[in-house]
Amino acid sequence: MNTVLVILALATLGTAAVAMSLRNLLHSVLLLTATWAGVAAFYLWAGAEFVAFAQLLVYVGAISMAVLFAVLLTRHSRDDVAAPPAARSRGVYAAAAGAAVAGVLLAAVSLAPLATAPARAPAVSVRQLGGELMGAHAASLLAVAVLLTVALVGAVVLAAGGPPEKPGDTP
Amino acid sequence: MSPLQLCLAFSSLLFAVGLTGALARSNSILVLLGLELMLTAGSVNFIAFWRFGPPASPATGVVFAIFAIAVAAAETAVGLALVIAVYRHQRNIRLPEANRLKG
Amino acid sequence: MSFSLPSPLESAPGARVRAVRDPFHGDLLEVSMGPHHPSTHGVFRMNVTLDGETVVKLKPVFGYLHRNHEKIGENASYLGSMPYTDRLDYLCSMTNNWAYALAVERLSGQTVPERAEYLRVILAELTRLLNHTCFAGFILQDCGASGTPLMYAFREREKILDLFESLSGSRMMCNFQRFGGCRADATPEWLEAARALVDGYGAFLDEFEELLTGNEILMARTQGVGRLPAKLAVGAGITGPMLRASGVGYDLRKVDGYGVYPRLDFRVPVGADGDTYDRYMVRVLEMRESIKILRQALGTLPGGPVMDPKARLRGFRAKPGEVYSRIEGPKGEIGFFLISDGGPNPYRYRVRPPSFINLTVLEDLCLGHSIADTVVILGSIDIVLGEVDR
Amino acid sequence: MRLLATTDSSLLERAPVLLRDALSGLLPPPARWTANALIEIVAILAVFGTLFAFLTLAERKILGRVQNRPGPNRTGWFGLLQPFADGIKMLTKEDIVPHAADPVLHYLAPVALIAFSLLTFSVIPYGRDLLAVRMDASVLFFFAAGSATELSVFMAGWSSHNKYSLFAAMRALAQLISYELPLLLSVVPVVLAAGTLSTAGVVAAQSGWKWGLVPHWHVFTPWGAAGFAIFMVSALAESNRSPFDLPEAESELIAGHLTEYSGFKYALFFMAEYFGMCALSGMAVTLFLGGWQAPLPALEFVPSYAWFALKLLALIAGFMWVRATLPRLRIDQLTRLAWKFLVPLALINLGTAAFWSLTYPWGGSLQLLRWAVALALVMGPFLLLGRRLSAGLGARTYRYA
Repeated sequence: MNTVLVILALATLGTAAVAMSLRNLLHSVLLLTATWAGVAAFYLWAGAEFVAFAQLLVYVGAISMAVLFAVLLTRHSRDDVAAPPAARSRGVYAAAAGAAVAGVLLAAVSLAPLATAPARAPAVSVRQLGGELMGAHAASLLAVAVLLTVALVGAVVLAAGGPPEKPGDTP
Repeated sequence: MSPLQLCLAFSSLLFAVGLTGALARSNSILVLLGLELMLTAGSVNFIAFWRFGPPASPATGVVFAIFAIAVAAAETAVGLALVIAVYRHQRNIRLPEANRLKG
Repeated sequence: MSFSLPSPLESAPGARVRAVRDPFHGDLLEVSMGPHHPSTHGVFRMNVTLDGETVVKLKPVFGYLHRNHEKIGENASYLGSMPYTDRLDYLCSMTNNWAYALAVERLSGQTVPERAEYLRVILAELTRLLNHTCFAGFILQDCGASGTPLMYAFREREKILDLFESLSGSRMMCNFQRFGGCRADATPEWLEAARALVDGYGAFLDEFEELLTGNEILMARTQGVGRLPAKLAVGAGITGPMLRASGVGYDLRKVDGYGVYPRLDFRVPVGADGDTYDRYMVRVLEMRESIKILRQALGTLPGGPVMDPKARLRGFRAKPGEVYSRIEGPKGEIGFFLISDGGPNPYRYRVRPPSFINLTVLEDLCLGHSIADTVVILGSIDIVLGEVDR
Repeated sequence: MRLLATTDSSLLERAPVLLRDALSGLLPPPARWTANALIEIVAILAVFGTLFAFLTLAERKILGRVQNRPGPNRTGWFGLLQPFADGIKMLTKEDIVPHAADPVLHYLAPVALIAFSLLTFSVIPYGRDLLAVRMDASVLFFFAAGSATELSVFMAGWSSHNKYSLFAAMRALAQLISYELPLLLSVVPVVLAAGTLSTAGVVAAQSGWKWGLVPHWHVFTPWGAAGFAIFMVSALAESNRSPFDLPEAESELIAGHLTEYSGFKYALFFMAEYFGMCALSGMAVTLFLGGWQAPLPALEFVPSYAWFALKLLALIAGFMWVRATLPRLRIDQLTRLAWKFLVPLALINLGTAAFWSLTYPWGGSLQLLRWAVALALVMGPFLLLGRRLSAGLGARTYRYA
């Protein structure tokens, strides 16, 4: 069981790390899509079927598309998808910071007295989940719904609200 | 290592990769994607504790993960809109040059 | 502080480009559509500058099919040019023949027997049916209706081509008209077949129109797309159905009254908006008028010879002088300008091809529309590259 | 996976499962689970592979008949060997990769496309006992896997380094973002009514007959009919079929994202298009047309998978008919149709479905009221939004000079 997890984790981390260091922005995005798919596979492995499919639908189906759209909209020419790495010193600092955080977190994880795993995954059907969402978590569901709506409207306003156009400028 | 610790190690490393990417790159889309990875690492934790942690309500972890995904989606939408807005103003999306608050 | 992008096109001298701005005003992309593109109706190229999918500049490039037609006409005998005119607009060889024959007849003051005049009208109207049927099929194909209307149209076209073949021996390159009449006479069987075709054509048109004319997608694709204002149309010398779609009721069959058209009863449909839909509908309505003309002409076809007995074809020499003669071809005014110095071949031979002149407004029609509209607009102009490039 | 043949059904009904069990029974028990899974995968690949081959032929034949021509008829009887001839041709053609192309993405695009479109086949119940993967959230899985296919179209369009392909890539993205929403929203009422996200559960919810005559299929309710229509229109767009075939619009973009593909990679794209069409039609059958259920109680002796196949083929024939008839939309009209027409309709339809399930206990004359209100809720917005959508369009009258 752990072998599957390790393989999944390594594949996911590998794609993420490579994606973060590539020069070609489009390749980065597509590789990150693979990362997200890997995380979805992890959810599936953990038995959270619904979350896995939601992750797939939202990240692979929607967010990757939006990011690709943004990449295509923000370039000067056809071939302008290169994202040159920043200054070397910045990369070194970033790597150091990342390594430090990773070290602290890994140390904490390995030293923490964590409860042992239950024998089987807590079975949760979609029906139960729906009941939970509409019952105990109804308020947060509403809050998330409002947040999503506001974010969507805000995104449209931000992206589409260009400078005021001179009359007669448009055909 | 127990499976829970493995999962947590996985999420920590994912978080670190996202952090490194977000700090190292100057392209705002890549920075945004780094943040996204860090958020994903957070929801990996939710699922890990739900699966292997001390038993609580059976659906709590899943519900939290779903909320996290929804919030991440909202964050990306707004972030990308910002990227496009910045691009329209200064014709590139390099972060060091987007240091003015004035249009 | 407002921010605006300097467009390279706005500052270009003489640029008549309307600035098309969308919120995601990106960089311009140049696409060379053609010469090998499925919808350029031959070897034609459009250098399109696009902002997103919106056309901000369009430069037609042609000449890939240039065959030196006019220079050949100056070196060939008067009769020798006749088969060349077939190749101008290879869908409408009969009207090309007629326009050329008429020019030479006027130059030399020849007359044409009554029966030949009627036969010419019959063949010209059949050609109009043929051309407009193909047009209707092609433009729906350009709109993306995958082949069905085109195949329907081609079925009818074959029937007309069969008639041409049995009369002239060739389906498309008819080479049928001569100075002073027609090369051959129509047999009673041929006339019977023509009547049968004309009787059935109305039903075909009904079927064809039922297929797509009332379709909302077609209307959405064509209405308001590629509007040609009447003023621009007249100013650019646009003729034919394209001009009439813009609301100008100008038809040489009425204006010049050549042949026996004054004796026939028909109407000239006129559009109002001058958009692609009007250009399509005007042609469909013209087909219905052509059917009326054909019925009358086939009903009142007089007897007699089809060739002026005094006419001389071999060794023909025209009197010195010059002439411009034109007829209403299916695509517009097809005219021939000839200068004769009394020799066996014209001193100057010049064609006024309708598709070429109609094509000049392509950019004006396409600006501000999307790349998908460009294809439909080009289709609605109805060009044949043989005529454009000559 | 853990399929058990129900004992009360006919031998013909149980035949596929029995055959599988007989085959895997030859192996030792620990290997049986894997063997069963493999047999199911091979069966799906074989059935849909063959179906694909003959659907291409059927499409060409149907298009041919609609267009007054015979269609392929030279290879074998009635052209029945045409798909194999095409296959050999495709396999032997040179595989061209443009010099400037992004070779990795160019190679990956068809592979990813075919992989994702095959994934969707795993959750469709083909018959009473025929369902490869039983999952609680299989409807969600179907759309999650299906949404990734457009990513491959983008990859293909981008990597080809061709301007037409790039347009196709952008169009594919815009199309996906626009039509994913109505597609999913049209499914929500079904989930609401069936109370489950599993495909098997949705089919089970549609079992039975009213007065022993009218099946309880979702399509026979007002919201179901509307949902079915929205689903099918969105499915046309999702599978890039005419009149929504903008990414490969041949009269505008040559072949769009396929322009720079040849040989077997092209064949894979072609295959994926048909797989997508099959999968979406299969899902429509499952969600709205009662899945594998027979239309009349008296017809239940026919095996359930035959009913499924029949409905599937009918829907695919509909796809082909539409392709033979309609002109293509423009990209702005396409997105407008989605955002201003289908999405609002789908949202209202959700309300209609909620009303329908809330008024479930109404009986007698109230039943008539229920139908009237539901029909008004479906037809009213349809007419109003439709009128707004086609504002300014209409037949014209012409004057004569």
